[in-house]
Amino acid sequence: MTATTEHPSPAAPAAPPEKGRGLFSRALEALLTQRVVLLVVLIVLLLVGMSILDAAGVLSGSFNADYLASALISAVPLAMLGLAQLMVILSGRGGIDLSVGSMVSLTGVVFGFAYGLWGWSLIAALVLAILVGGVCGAINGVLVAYIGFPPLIATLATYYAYRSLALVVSDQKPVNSPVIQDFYSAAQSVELPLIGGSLPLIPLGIFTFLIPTIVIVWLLLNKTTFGRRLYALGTNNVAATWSGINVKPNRMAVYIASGVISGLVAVVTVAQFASARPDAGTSGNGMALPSITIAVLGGVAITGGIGRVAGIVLSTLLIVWINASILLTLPGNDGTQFQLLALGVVLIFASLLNGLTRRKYGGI
Amino acid sequence: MSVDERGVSAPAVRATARRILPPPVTGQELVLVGVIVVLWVLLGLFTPAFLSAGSIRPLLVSVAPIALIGVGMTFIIITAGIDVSVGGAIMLCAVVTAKSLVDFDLALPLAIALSIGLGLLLGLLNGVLIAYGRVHAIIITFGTANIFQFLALRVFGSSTVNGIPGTFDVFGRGEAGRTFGVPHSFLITIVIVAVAWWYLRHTSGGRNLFAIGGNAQAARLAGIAVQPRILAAYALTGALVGLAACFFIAAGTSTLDQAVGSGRELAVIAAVVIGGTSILGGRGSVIGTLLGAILVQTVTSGVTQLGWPSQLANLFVGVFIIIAVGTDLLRQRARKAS
Amino acid sequence: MSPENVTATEPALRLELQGIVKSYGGVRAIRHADFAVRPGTVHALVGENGAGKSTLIKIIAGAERADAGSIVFDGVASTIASTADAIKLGVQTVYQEPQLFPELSVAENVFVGRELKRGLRIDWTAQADHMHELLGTVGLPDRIATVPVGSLSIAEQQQVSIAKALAGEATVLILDEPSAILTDSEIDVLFAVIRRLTASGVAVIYISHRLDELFRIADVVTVMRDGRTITTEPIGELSVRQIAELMVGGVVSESRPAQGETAGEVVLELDALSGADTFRNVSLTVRSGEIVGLYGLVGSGAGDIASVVYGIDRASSGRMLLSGEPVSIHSASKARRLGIHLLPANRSAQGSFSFQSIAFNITAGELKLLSRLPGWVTRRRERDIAREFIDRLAVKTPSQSSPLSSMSGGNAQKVVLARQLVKRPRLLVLVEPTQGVDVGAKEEIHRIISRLADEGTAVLVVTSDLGEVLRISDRILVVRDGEITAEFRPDATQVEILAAASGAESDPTKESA
Amino acid sequence: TSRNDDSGGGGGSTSGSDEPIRVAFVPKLQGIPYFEAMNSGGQQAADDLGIEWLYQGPTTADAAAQADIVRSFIQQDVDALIVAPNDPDSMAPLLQEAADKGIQVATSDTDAPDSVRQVFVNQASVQGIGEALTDSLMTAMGGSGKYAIVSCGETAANLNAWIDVQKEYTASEYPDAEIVDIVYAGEDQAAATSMATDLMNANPDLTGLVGECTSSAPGVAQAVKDAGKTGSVFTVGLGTPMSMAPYLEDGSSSASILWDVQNLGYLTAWAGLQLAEGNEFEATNDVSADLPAVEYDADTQVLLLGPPLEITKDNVAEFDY
Ligand SMILES: Nc1ncnc2c1ncn2[C@@H]1O[C@H](COP(=O)(O)OP(=O)(O)OP(=O)(O)O)[C@@H](O)[C@H]1O
Ligand SMILES: Nc1ncnc2c1ncn2[C@@H]1O[C@H](COP(=O)(O)OP(=O)(O)OP(=O)(O)O)[C@@H](O)[C@H]1O
Ligand SMILES: [Mg+2]
Ligand SMILES: [Mg+2]
Repeated sequence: MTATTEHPSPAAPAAPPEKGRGLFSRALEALLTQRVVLLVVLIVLLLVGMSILDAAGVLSGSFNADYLASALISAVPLAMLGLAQLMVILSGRGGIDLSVGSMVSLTGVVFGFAYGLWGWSLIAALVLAILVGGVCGAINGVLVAYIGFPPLIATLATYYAYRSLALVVSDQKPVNSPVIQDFYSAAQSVELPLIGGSLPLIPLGIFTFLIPTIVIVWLLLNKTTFGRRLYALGTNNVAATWSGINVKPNRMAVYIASGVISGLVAVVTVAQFASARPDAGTSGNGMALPSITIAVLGGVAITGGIGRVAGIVLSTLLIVWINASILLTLPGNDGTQFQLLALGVVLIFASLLNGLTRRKYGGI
Repeated sequence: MSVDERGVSAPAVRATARRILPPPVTGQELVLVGVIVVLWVLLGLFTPAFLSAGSIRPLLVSVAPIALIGVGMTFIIITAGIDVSVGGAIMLCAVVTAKSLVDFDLALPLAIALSIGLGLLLGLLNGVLIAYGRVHAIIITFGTANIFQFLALRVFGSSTVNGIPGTFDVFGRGEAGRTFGVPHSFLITIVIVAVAWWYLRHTSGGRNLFAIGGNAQAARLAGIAVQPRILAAYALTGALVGLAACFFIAAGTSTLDQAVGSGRELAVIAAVVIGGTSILGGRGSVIGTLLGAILVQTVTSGVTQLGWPSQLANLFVGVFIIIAVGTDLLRQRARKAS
Repeated sequence: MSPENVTATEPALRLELQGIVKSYGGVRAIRHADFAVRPGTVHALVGENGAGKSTLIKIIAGAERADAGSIVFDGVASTIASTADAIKLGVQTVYQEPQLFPELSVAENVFVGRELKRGLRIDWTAQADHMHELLGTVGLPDRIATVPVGSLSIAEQQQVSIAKALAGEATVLILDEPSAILTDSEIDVLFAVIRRLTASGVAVIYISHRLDELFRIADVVTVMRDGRTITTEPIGELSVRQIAELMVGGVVSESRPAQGETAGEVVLELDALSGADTFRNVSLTVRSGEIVGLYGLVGSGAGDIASVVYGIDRASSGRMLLSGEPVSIHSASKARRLGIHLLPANRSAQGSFSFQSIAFNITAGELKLLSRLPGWVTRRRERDIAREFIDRLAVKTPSQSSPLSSMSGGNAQKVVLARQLVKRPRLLVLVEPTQGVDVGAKEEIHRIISRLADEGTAVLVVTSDLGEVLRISDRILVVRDGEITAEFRPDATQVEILAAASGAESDPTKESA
Repeated sequence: TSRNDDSGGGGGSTSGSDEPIRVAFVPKLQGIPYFEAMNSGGQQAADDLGIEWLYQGPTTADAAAQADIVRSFIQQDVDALIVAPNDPDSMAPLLQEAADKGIQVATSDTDAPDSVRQVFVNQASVQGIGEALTDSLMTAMGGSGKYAIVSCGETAANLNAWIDVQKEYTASEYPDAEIVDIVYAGEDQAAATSMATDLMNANPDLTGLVGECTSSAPGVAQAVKDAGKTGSVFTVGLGTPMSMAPYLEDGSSSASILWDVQNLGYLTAWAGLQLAEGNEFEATNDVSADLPAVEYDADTQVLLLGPPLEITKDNVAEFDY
């Protein structure tokens, strides 16, 4: 447990270790006050419930490990952008990044050109994508950290600007070529070496992009001084300054990080779509709002200073699997419509539960 | 401590009275007026017909619903909240109202009442959850946005609403829809903006919204009924969304499809922040919001009328947000420095 | 009023609390409190940090609800469910931390929640009128009315909060450590106000750690310890020392901390340093092992000198030398790299990471020490460091992972001080180090300071607490209107120093602590 | 893992020989009349041919959302899977996956050219649509004049293809006519309307407007009507009959170019059945009473519904979608 950096409320640790309290009541308190625990429980409930329905034979397809695994392909961009939002929101001062979707579109197009048309090597194109994403993020960072724009406004502006640029530079046509077609292999499902035979096929992106990102972000937040500075300035910007933390570069860094992750997601998306779409991150509801939803569902406090990597990972798993489950349960248009309901209800239920019970257990 | 024991001469008092009054218009608003005037002049020069009635009228018609919802959103953002569910709420109000126009051929007042009533209901739902749920507004409204969308899709029933009668034409279609050549939807918006401006500036209810946004804890300790006021702000926005939904139907075709309302939340928020309302709460103005909405619409239709690629419009919207808010920031810096 | 005639004419109780209990999650803030106030009296409430004073008055003010217990107001059993209820009863409160609206003007702040109306409209003229009068009462200039509160000093904000409390009709006025950040002359103004109110029958509840001043204003005193009300006595029956001992439940040593007279080489030298428009050509030196007291009334500019030394603000002219080397410090991080640490004046705004753990708060200033690998942190080291300083500063807490938000003012102050000591500083600047800190903790903090000095740290204490500056300084520099006007040795009298600090107009007939 | 036995015919409930053949269709977007009409056509076919017709579409015209649905149909191990891809490129690999699992794959309405789809059910040739649009607008405009196009999704492959045809065909066949601007309104009627208005203001001598998709077709007509330019500015578009009816009546829209969408749905379901049963397509196929002779081009593997159909105020009443 990282009470040190990550406890949203004085609840668990603040309470003196009373002898009398039974295991149950402490488990209950954890469930009610800690989002990560709640998410784990919800995921378990979902899996159990669906397996029962499956056994009862009311599903239109078998609910098995393969399906869950194949559904993870949409978890990759979601979780990665969720992690980007985690860092940005943690940094406080109303930190938020509405421009991630547009950055995905823009960097995706640039990557498409480099890799698909200019015949760059994958590595070179990847580096370019990271750079472009980093620059887009840096622009957000400068606006927010150095000029003092409220993040929501700065990134709302760049959301409009970047998405428009993506369309302009690509002449609003998906960038495409045989090379990019084959690049789909980077998103395909693969059998793990050694133990693979006994496991379902898992989308490659999980290993090539998601898990590395998870590990790096987790290490950054929990094991590095940067993480500490981040939690510090997210909790109290002034106090951070008086503690000798250079808040501006650190705050800027998280927006750059968000841009870089968006760059990586762009590459993932190009692989998944087997083409570089100038609206990849903005079509439909876009990627920004879902990623923010993932973050808040994962227990990130919108006011900054509170949030955990595990929360992001778990909330992504929950959402992705709920959606997949609904498709097997409800045929026709109902399925996709009820996905909206499920997302809304889960989000509100989880936040309300923790929000209200935090009071009972002595809140912030 | 009674009010009557005056320690000072009357004129001095009146002078202070004027000084402690909040300013009628902010510098931000003046800047916006300037920018808009310049743009209109330029567009007037470089396009064949931007300043013609045939161009300005539709512009005002598209501004009206955004500015109208913007009034509510300004109230909300002043209390340091936000509502990203307005898109979904518009969708739900619009489809329910349009369907009942088609199915029951409702009379105008009934239809308006229905739409506003439904919107109010949705706003109340948001308000209750936010004021009493101890959860940040953006989270709740992300949730309700999805739920409203779901409900709207159920009402649509996998189809569009066809053959909507012209009941709402009075809001701005044809001669019947105008007074002095100005579309009624815009006139209504102007009136509501004016009332909201007066309320925010001159009533304790209005001033308390600023207090809540500035420091909710302190507001509670000062004896302000914080939660009911927050609830009211969301309810108001809901009601305005209901009215705006009528405007959307009025301005639309005889067919209503699922795209109605989608993405409008960002358009409204953009208008509000361009108008100089601080997203951090405690500072804001409805006049600025109206100007912000006009600016955005001017840019988008200006780009098309100039014959530039329409996908450039968003780029300019982004740039204008930066410029508008940037100048605001710089002027505050300057004020702090002096 | 003197205690005698209070006990003589027994007026009915204005407010009576019985068997009050309140806990926050696991923390038992109030175990059992009985408390009764008479109209027209000043009732002092004292106790160590964390004794439960603020919690008790928050319950009276409706800011918190008691878990158990009864409240009787003017003889009627009442439930105070919200601050609105309390205000209806005429309970006006000045909280320990000013509760104001930074974006709004002073005028608006004062009337928030109690606007004067004509019909629906706010009656701006009436407010302006009343405003003028209130500012006069609390001794603030009229022009301040339109200034946004955010741009005022803490002291001014405190005075605005007092004006705010006076704006409504009061039957009970609660003051939670109003004097902590006020200068003596400002306190005199406050006391004048209080006397006027009590004369008109208002009951005043007055919390303070400056025990000496209680004897100037209070009629009755209630002592709290560990969430219990220990005793209630007419002030006349007790001495400062007795009160202090009731508070800590033991014997308080009066001994001045040992002062190492081994002042070494010059660490800090300011040479004709000037701030933007806050202070002018200030020259001073601090030697290693020496404690220099920089005494100035709030607003004198003493605090601004500290901010410049620590790199928060920029100097407009003059030089700053560190061990003889000229340095230009433009950020706190630079200052800390050079070994200059600072304990800020405004704990909650400048010092606390409120909902982060105590361990986090202690180590936040010296992340480098958290691992041998640069840029890395290891939890074990963090735990060790935190434990060491929790012990050294005797911080009262169930666990080092408790959030700072759950601690009382004084304990929080110790945690923020610990942050400055994790790495031994060359120069330690302390701004109001014991503001709002109880006698026990105050002693400990002073002892810690002089131990540091004995170990060779150069210490610069910026304070407006006369007793404190006399008690711990080896040399005392007095700042007035942004200039150093005098230097004293610790054997100087309070009167001399005060005269130098506040110009002629301060009254030399002030009893000393 | 159950991976291996899965390809056999997966979910317990769904396997079993007595079950009817299951043909699944994934539209670009649910809830718009166009695809819902295809759905009812497919349903009709299902009843006639005794197959099970599965229809599920995303709530936004979004490639990723559509992919999730396709994946779930693959998991349901349907017999034939037919898609109207939002993004042809991204659909190709998914169709490959389906084929690998032994599912028969096809496209309808919009093709995924370089994919493993066995057949593309084509409503009308790109050439045919582009030319029909141009011709009917030109008849209204009298063969000359300036016109503009209000398209929808900037990246919609088939809209862009039709626009290209319109450009060339106009240039070659109608030298006196000129396309002055092409704007993109998304799937948003309101945006289409105000952009059309802006176009008329920007080009006072504009005499024609094309609404390239089902949301912009009524949009441009409404704009003309509001501007009171009915009769001086002519519009055509790809609009569904019921949404266009009022505008066709009052003349603000001259014609809507479409095809019998229900028949397209019917043909799609029928094609799915043929694939599932492993039947070859003939050069001309007798599908139903309405579709006596549907042509099949073996080289391109395309089933062609027939020539596009011009909907005017005279025949608009015949359609109930
Ligand atoms: N259910 C899960 N599935 C996949 N990864 C997970 C899951 N739960 C946690 N992780 C990952 O395991 C790592 C540990 O999670 P987390 O960040 O919560 O650590 P922690 O509990 O805070 O430990 P510490 O106290 O060291 O911070 C992270 O990389 C997290 O993303
Ligand atoms: N919001 C809170 N959550 C948890 N514990 C709290 C909270 N507020 C106060 N406490 C605890 O209640 C006890 C009493 O706090 P209180 O502020 O009343 O002390 P105090 O007498 O005012 O101290 P000080 O003189 O330092 O202000 C302390 O132990 C404190 O840690
Ligand atoms: Mg962790
Ligand atoms: Mg206190």
